[in-house]
Amino acid sequence: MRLEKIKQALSSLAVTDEIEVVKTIPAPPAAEGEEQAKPTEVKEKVPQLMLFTPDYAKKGFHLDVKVASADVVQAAQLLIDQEFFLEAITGVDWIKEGQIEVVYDFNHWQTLCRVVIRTRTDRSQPEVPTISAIYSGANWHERETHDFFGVNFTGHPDLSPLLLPEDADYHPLLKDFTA
Amino acid sequence: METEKLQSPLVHLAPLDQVLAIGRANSLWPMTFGLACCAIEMMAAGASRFDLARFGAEVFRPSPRQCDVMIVAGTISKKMMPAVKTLYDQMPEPKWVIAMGNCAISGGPFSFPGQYAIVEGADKFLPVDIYIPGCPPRPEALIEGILELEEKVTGSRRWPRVACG
Amino acid sequence: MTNELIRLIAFLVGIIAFAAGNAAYLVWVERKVAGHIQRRIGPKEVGPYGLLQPLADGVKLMSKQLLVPDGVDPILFKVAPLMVLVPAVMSFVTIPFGEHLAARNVDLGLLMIFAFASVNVLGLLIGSWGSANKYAVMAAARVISQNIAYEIPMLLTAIALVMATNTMNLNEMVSLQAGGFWQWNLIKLTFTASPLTPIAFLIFFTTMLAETNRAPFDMAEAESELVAGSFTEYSGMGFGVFFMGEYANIVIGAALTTCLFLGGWQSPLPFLPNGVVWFLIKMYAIIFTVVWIRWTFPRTQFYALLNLSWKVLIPISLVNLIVTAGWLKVF
Amino acid sequence: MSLDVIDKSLETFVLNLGPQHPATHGVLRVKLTMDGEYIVHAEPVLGYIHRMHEKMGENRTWAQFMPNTGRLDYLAALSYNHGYALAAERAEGIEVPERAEYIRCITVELNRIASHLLWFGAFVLDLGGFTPLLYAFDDREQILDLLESVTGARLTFCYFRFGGVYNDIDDNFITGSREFIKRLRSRMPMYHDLVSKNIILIKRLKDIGPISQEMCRRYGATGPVLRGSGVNFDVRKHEPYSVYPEFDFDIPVYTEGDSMARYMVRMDEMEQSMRIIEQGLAKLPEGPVMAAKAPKILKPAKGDYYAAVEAARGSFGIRLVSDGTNTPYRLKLRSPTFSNLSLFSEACRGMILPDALALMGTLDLVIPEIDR
Repeated sequence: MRLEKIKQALSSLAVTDEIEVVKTIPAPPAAEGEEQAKPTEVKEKVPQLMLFTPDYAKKGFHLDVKVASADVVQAAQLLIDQEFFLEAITGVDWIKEGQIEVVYDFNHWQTLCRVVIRTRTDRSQPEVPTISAIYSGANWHERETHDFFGVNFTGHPDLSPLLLPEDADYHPLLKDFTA
Repeated sequence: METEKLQSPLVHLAPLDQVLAIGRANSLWPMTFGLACCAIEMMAAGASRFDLARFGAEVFRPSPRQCDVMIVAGTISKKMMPAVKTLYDQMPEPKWVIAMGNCAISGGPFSFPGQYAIVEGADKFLPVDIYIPGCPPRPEALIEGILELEEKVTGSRRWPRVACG
Repeated sequence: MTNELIRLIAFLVGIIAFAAGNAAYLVWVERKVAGHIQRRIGPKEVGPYGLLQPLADGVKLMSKQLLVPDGVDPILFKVAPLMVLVPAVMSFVTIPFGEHLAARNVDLGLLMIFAFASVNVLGLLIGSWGSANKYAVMAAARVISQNIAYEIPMLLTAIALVMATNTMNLNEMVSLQAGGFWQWNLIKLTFTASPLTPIAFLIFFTTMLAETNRAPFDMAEAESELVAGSFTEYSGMGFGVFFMGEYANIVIGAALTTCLFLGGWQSPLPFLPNGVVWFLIKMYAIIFTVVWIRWTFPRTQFYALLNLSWKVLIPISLVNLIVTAGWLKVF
Repeated sequence: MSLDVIDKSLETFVLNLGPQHPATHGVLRVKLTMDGEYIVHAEPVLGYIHRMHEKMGENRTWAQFMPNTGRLDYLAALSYNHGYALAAERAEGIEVPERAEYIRCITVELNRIASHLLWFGAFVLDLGGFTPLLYAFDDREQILDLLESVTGARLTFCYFRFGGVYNDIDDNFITGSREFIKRLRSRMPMYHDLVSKNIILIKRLKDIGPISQEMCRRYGATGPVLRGSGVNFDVRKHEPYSVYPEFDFDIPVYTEGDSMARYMVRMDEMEQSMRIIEQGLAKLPEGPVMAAKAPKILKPAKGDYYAAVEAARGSFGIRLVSDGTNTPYRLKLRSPTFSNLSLFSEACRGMILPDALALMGTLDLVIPEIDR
């Protein structure tokens, strides 16, 4: 029931991406690999609403929504109205597509419903608006993601390094980082 | 020219040194300075079963001014290294360092190509006297380390050395 | 005149030896008792039953490098440990160990001890302020307010006692308690002076604990909050002298409690001979309870400590004073 | 949280609850801006024991990362093994035999009791009581003997494998744990008399460091910190995994939200864990402890997977992103104390130092797990 409510609420924010069905040669660079790509030879771009409900037993979460990086704050506001709490913010460096993906995990106290909000930003200039105004816990998560990936969370009160030494300017978890 | 015959010295300082060494060896006050998992084993060594108090070493002094042994128990990260160095400098002179656990000896499980955060081994910036291998070393190993340190200070070993292996 | 001088010098040497010996071996008692309370053995390897442990600690502390960190006020830093030890040793002078074993039979013996008791707090303040360490300064602020708060109930209970026995001379006070243990002030006064005397005894014991910064009131060396409190910057013998001062103060407190309430060197039963043995037995019993309390109770919160004194101990000791005065007035 | 504007009329000084401090139990530095004894602003500074487990995860095979999970939170290491094993099994779809699931639950609960015992000792040590630590250590040694006989390690376990456990438990482990439970049950009243009913301690914990539910939601606090503020959220019940649904145990929840509530939650949790162990030992089925067809080299399908487990300090989550090869592409460890500590600077504003340390003690911090 809560899953439906939140799914309905977030559907307005979901981004429609062209889904590249083919696994082999993604001709247009903008296309993005589908999770369970069907190895057909044909490659065509299918506009797909990036809002899935994978089966929990296999993936571990109930709702997976891809959102444009500008709408992250709005999504967070929607989620806190429905009393979700922020579990973690993860950065993933897709170096092949030249993108950094920021993944927000939300969960709920009463009913088991883990919502994952994804957003992608360009790898050379990663910009994502901060949600620390809504979820104060996100302050540290965002500082840590900034430490490791260099994602610049606009509007964040204090983006100084959290886990790395104060004068650290390197971002260790990027794939092209050498010690 | 022939060796000149020395009179036997009036004041024998060696015995005094020996007394001081025995005094220091039998009351090594470690500093409460646990970094990671080895700190728990250090606390277990101070607890009831593997009692460090038997050797007079159970007074864990929090302030570096009053302790003699710095037991580096855990991984030293690059951010922590200056703090460890200042702690070592603040300790008054007859002081010793025990590197407890693989992380303090050589970075242990966390040293691999491409690591950026830890100092591989306490002996990179501290004069280490005793190395206690293990991840984490058992409390008995820490007590053996303390006995080893006592032997290093006084030159004579308190308990017979157990022939291991 | 000379044998008086010799007697005094002999007593002085005896007192200093007693204070130093006590300081050393109370450390051993504390570590052994703490060990057995905590199901472990305590020092055992150094000499038989670890008896040489205090010697080893002493030798090590003396041979440590005496560190006077820069940015520290050198005069205050050096004077402070002595200001804690010397008053404690000085106040041994008037304590009547035995019938004739009192160094100076001073008429205002009790007043002198209380005067010295307030000086050692000054020593802690100077030590903490001198060592220019934030933790020490915080500890100094705490120690001052704690000692002020706990000196008043101590004095009030002592005044009530002095009113009942109308003598300040400890020797006389102890001789007044001759006869069996029912003659001791603790019991005699409950019937003759004020029924609140057992409570006064407890108040006196608690304030003595607080005066010497022990057990639940150890604000000076709040180990887990203020690193090492006032002693943070002291190394080697500086810290050793502070330690000796603290233990000397405990011995003074215990000795005072025995003289005032438990009839110093009086034997509990009339036919047993009096003697210094009884004094020592009672004193070490109280010291054992002090050590026992330290290893069982957690530390009180700072403001609860002050409230305890201002709102609880002082009113009760005032009531005790008034009741004693009224009682003496009537009878 | 940045240093919000403090009016300069307040004479404040900055005190470093430095990396080496007896009350931080590790290398956490808290920059306290103090006005006398009162804390105006507290800012925890982390990273002093940052050992980059996540970077190591990215150039090790799936199985090689298991020892790292034992060194994250070394007081309740088995829950972290369990979390990682669960995530990988969920990604690969490995079936874990019944007996292995029971052994997993029993050893995790034993480890939880050991972690709560050490927390209890260290917490009362922060408040100035030295003796309870030694009693708690004494009991903890019994558990460590039991776990060492099965797993081989005392602290940093690496006992679980994908598809089961490494070593089967034998009879003297079973009799040993039953005896231990009988002994601990007889000692719990002593702990309560010595500490919970001690007037000094009650005065130090009652209404100290209140944490509201709303603050817990904004910071994402989980575990005993959350259950101390009245929210019945425990991953074992909320998101049942392994064989926890078969055990009947209840979740202690206290509504006051102060340090005393969080303290009592952990003390009651020890009792619940003992109940689980007893039921687990009673219903222990026969059979293999390792899945028959567990793959030697794990190669989960592309995509990302999330698994959450109830560790001693809260909900420990692992997000695995795999690109089909035998090394993880990205491995995120969601550490419960990271979120629990993030609410410290807001919770301890205006408190005096000893109370702030009591509050930090009830948050039950293990610093290497925060810094990862």
